[in-house]
Amino acid sequence: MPKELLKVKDLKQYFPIKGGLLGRTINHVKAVDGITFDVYEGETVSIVGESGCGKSTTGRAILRLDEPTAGEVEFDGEDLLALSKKDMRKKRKDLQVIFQDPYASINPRQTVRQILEEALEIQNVVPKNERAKKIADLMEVVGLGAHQADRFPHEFSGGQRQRIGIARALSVDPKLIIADEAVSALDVSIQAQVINLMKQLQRDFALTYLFISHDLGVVRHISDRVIVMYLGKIVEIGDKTSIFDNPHHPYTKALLSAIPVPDPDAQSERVLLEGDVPSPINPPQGCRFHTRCPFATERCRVEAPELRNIDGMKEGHMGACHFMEEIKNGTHQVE
Amino acid sequence: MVKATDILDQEPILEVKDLQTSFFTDKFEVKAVDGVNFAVPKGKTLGIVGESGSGKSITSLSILRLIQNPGKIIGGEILFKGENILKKSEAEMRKIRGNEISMIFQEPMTSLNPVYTVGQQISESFMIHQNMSKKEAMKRSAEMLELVGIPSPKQRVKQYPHELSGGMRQRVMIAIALACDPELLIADEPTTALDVTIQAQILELMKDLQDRLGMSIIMITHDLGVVAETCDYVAVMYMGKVVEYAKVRDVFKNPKHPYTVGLLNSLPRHDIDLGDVELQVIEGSVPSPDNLPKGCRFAPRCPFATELCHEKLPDLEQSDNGNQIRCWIYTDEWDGDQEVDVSAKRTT
Amino acid sequence: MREEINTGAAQIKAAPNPTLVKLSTFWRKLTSSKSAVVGGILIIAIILIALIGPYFVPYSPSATDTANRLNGPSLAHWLGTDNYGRDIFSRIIDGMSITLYVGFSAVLIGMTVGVFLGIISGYYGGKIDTIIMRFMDILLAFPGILLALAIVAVLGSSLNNVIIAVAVFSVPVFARIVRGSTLSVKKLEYIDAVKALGASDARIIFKHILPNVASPIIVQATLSIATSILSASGLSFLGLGAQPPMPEWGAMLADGRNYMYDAPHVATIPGIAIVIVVLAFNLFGDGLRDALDPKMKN
Amino acid sequence: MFQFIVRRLIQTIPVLIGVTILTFSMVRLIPGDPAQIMAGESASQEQIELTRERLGLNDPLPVQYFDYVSGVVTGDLGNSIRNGRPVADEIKVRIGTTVSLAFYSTLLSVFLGIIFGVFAAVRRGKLSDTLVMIAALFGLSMPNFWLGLILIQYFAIGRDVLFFNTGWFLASGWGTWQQMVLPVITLGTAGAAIIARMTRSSMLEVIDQDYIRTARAKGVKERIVVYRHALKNALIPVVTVVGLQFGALLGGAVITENVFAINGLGRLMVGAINSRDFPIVQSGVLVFAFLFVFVNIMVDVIYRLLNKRIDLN
Amino acid sequence: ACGSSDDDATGDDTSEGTSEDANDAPAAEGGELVIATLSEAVALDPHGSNDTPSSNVAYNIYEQLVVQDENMDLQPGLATSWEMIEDTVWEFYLEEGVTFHDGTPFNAEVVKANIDRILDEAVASPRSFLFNMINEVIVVDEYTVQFVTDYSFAPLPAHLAHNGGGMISQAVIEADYEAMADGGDPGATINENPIGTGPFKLDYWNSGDEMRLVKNEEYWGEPAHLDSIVFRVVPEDGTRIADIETNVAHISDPLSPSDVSRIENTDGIFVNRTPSVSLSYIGFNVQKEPFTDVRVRQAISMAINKDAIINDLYGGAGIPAIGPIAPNVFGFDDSIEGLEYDVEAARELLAEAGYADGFDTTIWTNDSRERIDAATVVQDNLSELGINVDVQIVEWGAYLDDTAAGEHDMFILGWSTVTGDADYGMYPMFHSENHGTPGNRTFIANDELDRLLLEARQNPDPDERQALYSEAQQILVEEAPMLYIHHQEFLIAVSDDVQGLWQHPTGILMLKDVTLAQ
Ligand SMILES: Nc1ncnc2c1ncn2[C@@H]1O[C@H](COP(=O)(O)OP(=O)(O)OP(=O)(O)O)[C@@H](O)[C@H]1O
Ligand SMILES: Nc1ncnc2c1ncn2[C@@H]1O[C@H](COP(=O)(O)OP(=O)(O)OP(=O)(O)O)[C@@H](O)[C@H]1O
Ligand SMILES: [Mg+2]
Ligand SMILES: [Mg+2]
Repeated sequence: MPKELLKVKDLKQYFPIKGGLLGRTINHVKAVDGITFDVYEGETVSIVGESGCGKSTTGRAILRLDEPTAGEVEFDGEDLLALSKKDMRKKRKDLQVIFQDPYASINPRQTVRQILEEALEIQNVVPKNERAKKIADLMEVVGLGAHQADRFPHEFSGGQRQRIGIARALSVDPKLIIADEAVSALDVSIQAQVINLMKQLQRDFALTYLFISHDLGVVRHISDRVIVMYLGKIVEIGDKTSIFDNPHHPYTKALLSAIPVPDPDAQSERVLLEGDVPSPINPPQGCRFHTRCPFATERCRVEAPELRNIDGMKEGHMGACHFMEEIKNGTHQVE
Repeated sequence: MVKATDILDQEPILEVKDLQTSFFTDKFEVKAVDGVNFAVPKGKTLGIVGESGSGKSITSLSILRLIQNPGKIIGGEILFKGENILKKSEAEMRKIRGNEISMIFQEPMTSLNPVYTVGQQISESFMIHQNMSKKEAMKRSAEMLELVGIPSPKQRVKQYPHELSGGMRQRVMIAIALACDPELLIADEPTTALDVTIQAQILELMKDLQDRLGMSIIMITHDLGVVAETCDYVAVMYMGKVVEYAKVRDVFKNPKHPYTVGLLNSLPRHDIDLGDVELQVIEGSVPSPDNLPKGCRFAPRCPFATELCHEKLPDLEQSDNGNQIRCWIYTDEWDGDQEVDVSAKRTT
Repeated sequence: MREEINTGAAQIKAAPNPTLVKLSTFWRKLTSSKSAVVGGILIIAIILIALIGPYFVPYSPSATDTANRLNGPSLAHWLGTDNYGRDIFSRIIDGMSITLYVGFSAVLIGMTVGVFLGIISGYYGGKIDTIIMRFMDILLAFPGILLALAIVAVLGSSLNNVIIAVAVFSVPVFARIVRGSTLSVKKLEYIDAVKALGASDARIIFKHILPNVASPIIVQATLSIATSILSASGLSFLGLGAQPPMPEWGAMLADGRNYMYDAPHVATIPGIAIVIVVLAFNLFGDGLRDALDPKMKN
Repeated sequence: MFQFIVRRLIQTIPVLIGVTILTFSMVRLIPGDPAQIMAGESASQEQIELTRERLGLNDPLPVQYFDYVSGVVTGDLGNSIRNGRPVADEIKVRIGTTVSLAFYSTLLSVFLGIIFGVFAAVRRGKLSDTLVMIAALFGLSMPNFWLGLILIQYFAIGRDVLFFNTGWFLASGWGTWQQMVLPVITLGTAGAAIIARMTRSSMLEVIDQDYIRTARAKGVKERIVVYRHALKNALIPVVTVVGLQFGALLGGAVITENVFAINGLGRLMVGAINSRDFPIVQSGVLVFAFLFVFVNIMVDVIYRLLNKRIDLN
Repeated sequence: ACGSSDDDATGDDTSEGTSEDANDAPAAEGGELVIATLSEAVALDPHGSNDTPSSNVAYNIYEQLVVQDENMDLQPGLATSWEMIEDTVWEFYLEEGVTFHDGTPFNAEVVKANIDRILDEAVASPRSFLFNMINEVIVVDEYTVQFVTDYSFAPLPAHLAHNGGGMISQAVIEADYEAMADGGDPGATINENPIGTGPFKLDYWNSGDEMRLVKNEEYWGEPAHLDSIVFRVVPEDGTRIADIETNVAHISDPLSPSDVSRIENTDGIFVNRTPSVSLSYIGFNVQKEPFTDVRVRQAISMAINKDAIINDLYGGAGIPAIGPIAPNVFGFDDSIEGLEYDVEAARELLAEAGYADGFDTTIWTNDSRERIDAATVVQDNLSELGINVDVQIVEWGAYLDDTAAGEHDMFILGWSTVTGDADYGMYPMFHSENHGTPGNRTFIANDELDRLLLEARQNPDPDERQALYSEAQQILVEEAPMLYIHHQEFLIAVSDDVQGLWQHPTGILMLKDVTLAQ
């Protein structure tokens, strides 16, 4: 069993909503509402789900870009949330992040060299006189070529910029990289390049990825394990094959069936979900999916299901639905 | 040269002939659309795919003549029901827009005016094109919302865009577009900003509406899955040019152009497991528009490119299965490996 | 790698000094902007005149000649004479440097303080933000004259203190603008990216936020130069501005007030001079803003 | 919305308290003794002492401040040192004048500013755009007294200026439209220039938005696209400037009131500052601050009404 | 009784402009006269204000026991005659049958009540300095009143002619005291309800804007011609001119010297010039180096070209001053020679004093246009002697404070001898007892001078007083504690429609006999 690099336990992130006469907090956006999972060293875990379900928030909370409301984040045996601001700054060397927007995620006023130099300087990874070489190496590693170091971000294409972001993340030799929609904004032809690069870097540098995406094609390609989130909660978690080939949660099934297949002959049976994702300010009671679930019963409206493993699921594959067995057997009755 | 209508089984409602649209910046001319040909059959859907910046949106805006400064349509013909739109006056154009040809845009958040209610925005079409009174138009707007599947439309017409979810906003956009029963609907990436489950709802809705109202659709997208699911014909664009124009099955089952093949190959799929193999990639990226290659636009990234490809631009030609391809490989002048199998890498 | 071909628009192969590269692109962009060139030439001319002009003026700027007062422009006095018979042309030239000094220093001080407060306010938010912004509200709602009198009462009446007084008025304006921009810039992903690298708040504020809120600051600053000169002259009637015979333009303008009917040129000429300076800085500011914006293609 | 207004009003309290403290200390910080100024150049020392005593100027400062604030709270603003009249009366007779002057000037600024701003934006990059923007710079750099006196010369006296008499308006006073036109132009010009610049840049931003394209795609006439679809959005950021501008107008009103002999608050204040009439200065500043804050609350309300994206609570 | 004889004299005297143009338009009774003034009256309590705008209005409402004619000679007012019956006792005989606007009679009791009020510390009248030598007011009979002074005080009638000695109805005075007892400010009641014996009554007063007086039909003397007078505050010079040019106002008061030519060139308006009893001066702080040296003070006095200042800057509105008091003030001696304008001599004096290369100093002025003008020219003139003058414009409040504290080097101020008697013009300004606030801001202390000034104010004999003042003036010229610039001339712009107007040398407009052409 490989070592657990990241352990997230009962993580909650509530954003206050101000209001009332005195501008006090009157409510919360329950963006992430108690999620628990582990990430093992060297693997890629993906988080998928619809917009607003709390994927990014999870990533940001782990990085302490926003201070989480509750829960534990243990990284490499150390409780991140207990670190002082200063210690956390040092610790950041080991956890890096790549963002979605190749335009917004790098400072347009810095050349690539300045961007990388700054990263090296902050964490003081290599002595000053070796920085130039390190930068050149990094540029080669991400496939940009050292000669392009003195150019500005706007002189690069989207895919190249994403490589700059990757180089910046790599520069401090991290152990874990959280990639928040790192390839979503790219064209398919470029996306493939970046995915390949990320996979290769994982092999070369023994990296661990927490890969956040809504593109299930990419997720299937890159991950070892997959977490499916819905409205701040994990609804299903398991290894890649289980999730894609043997989904148990009705939401996972609907999600998979909703994606158009680039094959005109493919005849998928589509589960069309009604309506939109409800607001995380006042999430539905009971199972959060019950408002859109074709199988929802009275129980679902009242009782929140726990993640559990049932017969026919691989080890480590869990779903949060009261009626996984019944649905699987085809014996489920909707009142 | 071939004619775009050649591959159609139906009457075309729109035919675009050698359309050229350029942007004149201070330094140089950006040929955003550079000699595009295609046709849209009546009651069917034409898909336009291509990477970002390939000219899809500019093509569609050119059809409505909505190109803004410093852009200009500098050549070609756009025949709508046999008449050349480019010859029409601005006033005549306004009668066509939103009435005979409508458009849905990619970003439902930003494509609706935040300061007017949904009802006001839909009824504007009725008021402009059908001279309806405000009240009547409002009533029709509610009916339109019902048509696109928005529950309790009477209340919704009074709401502002920010009070609706992304999916609903896109439905509103569709309602606006369909208000005056257009004969041609141009949908510019109508689902890109939406979640998959919502995208599925919208695509379903559009298919349904097309069946009921019998309009023609131009579906612009970069999502090959969407194309496979909704289109009858496909035009693949690269750098302002159509490189492959074919029936939808052919594009997926028997792609000819190396770029089309590359696109299909680089697509990670959720429905099949490719194992731990690397994705096939098209190396490099789209050249910047101010630095266009001399020959075939795709030559710098094409694994098969030869001297000829770098030197000379190929024409759109009829290929053996009746589709149209812009590639030297399928011509007599081809100077490379005669046995080259462009599509062989596809692993499906 | 193939990409070299594709992105080879700018053919920089070797890696020269990055600051030089930055400077040269900056320069290229700046000189390609029409307004920056016109504004820049004007500014250079203005500065040159301010520096060496006083050595070449036809008359001493403070020499009175009461027999020839309020004369209109003539060959002897190109821009006419003022109420003491002093040569307006000589005074305009001589007063250029002091006027620029007043306008600049006031804007510089107001800008520095305002930008600092605005960034702190926007970046940290919460209580700090509330306190700073409420304080700015108090300043905004407070009549400037009283403030100026009080400042001068505490610090004494000198041109420099007047500059401080004028600067204080402009602090809230800058603070508000900068706070607004900071709020939007701090949401950008690259700020999170450097935060994730372990960057300190100071680094984020000065290296990453400040340069990206520069454009609205530049625009406001170029506009403020005019208002600062005018406000400073407005205070001179309280005995707080430039003291005679200092040919500060604002004071000259205010002096001319009494002769608006008989000799409108006394007030109009310094007024036009101020407009020219303001125009020059605004043109240049517009160009500068574009040149500082890396997204604008060169 | 009601809640929002109430909340904003509550937030106003610390600002107003801050203003009272600041004013109170500043008035006493500045040199010059009201008793001395009142008594004039030739008054005896005892004389001045007596006056000081009578005015309560010899009390300890905290006592004076407390007296003042409790007066304000109970609605008693005290009496003017200079002429002994109740401060409340002195302010009451003038406040309407100043508010209407500022109001009409704001109206003019907004009207002209928007027209020219839109005009320039629609003609972006053309000569007319450049000219309008240069004119705006002129408007900004023109001192109020200068503009005021020029307007009086040309449109109040009006003699010998053109071939016919252009003395259409009056140079002094406030009340009839002939009296109001020139001061309003004088006070409103700078604001118009600022608003024109703001409107232009805001319009340029809005005109590139997707929803403008949507409107065009519907077949909407260009004029309606500009004035109905674009302008309403472009005005949102402009509105906040109007609020700040109103504050600047109140400040600028001093000079305009002086030039046009308008009996307003600004002139009262300057006179009071000059004669160290503490009660008037203190209450005047408070009224100014209150007006400013009030207008900015209104602006926020309008902003929110215009900007449907902001949740009202 | 006193008015009519003066009138004819002034009518001729006022200005040629009037008589010339007056012929075209017939003068008539009635009408409303509109006066655009720079500043507003502070108060209508004649005991409670000390500013010309207030006096200008009050003069029409209240009357004094004595009046001064345009030559500053004393004439009967509410008193028909007066005499000094003892060294320290003056007796005044009052006009009979005079009633106030409120119908109450004017008599000796009223006079006593008024003077007592001015001297009452609780009222803190800024005019009390006029009468603080009065120890007691004795009502002899209904129309005879005696003033007992602490010392023999010759100029008392002149002081009583000051409009601070305006008589208020006793009923109002009592009402005011009652209000004071209830916590009101002194004078508040009188301001609201100004009741005098004068030819006009207050109609309304819109604070900060305008004030209207209407004719007192029951006036005891010859009633006024005008129906009403409006005083409107128009602070900006240019706007006052616009008002008179557009016939919105009849009189613009004051007129800036720089606008004289414009008015002169406009049809239908003329400039009215009146010599004043005031002095504008540049004072030296004689207790501060280098002004402790009389030669320095003289040198500076001689280096300034007063004629140029007056003629070029002030448009000729005034006459060069030799000493501190104006020619029309009692005590003036025209035989005294001033220091002549002589730059060479000044240079030599300065060298003698050890300042051959000049020195650095400052000159303070407040924001008055004319004073800044003078400072600027002085600055330029003195630069020829190598004296480097820094002009500092100081805000009025601070200016009074700081000059009283002696923090200045040189400063510019003015003084108006409103009583027309040299005592008023010289005692506060030069007696060493009055350093600082009371008026002596040059801080001169000269025993001989002190003695002369004291003696002159107490000596009842006019001739002896004249001699004493001549001597004092001689000392003041030689000592040169200040550079006497000029005795200014009041300038006002007047519409041709206005007839019979004249301005008092103290600046007060004489409106009772004004008529308006129809
Ligand atoms: N700073 C914040 N303040 C208030 N609410 C927030 C904040 N950040 C996120 N949220 C809310 O939290 C919820 C989860 O947001 P999050 O960004 O994690 O979603 P996501 O799964 O990453 O979605 P997407 O696919 O759109 O990126 C959303 O409803 C969002 O509106
Ligand atoms: N205003 C403009 N000025 C200059 N060039 C422009 C302008 N608008 C578009 N272009 C250029 O036109 C080309 C085609 O743009 P278009 O928007 O049609 O691409 P697209 O295929 O729709 O891409 P996407 O998938 O990103 O929407 C691009 O290269 C773009 O740079
Ligand atoms: Mg996200
Ligand atoms: Mg597009």
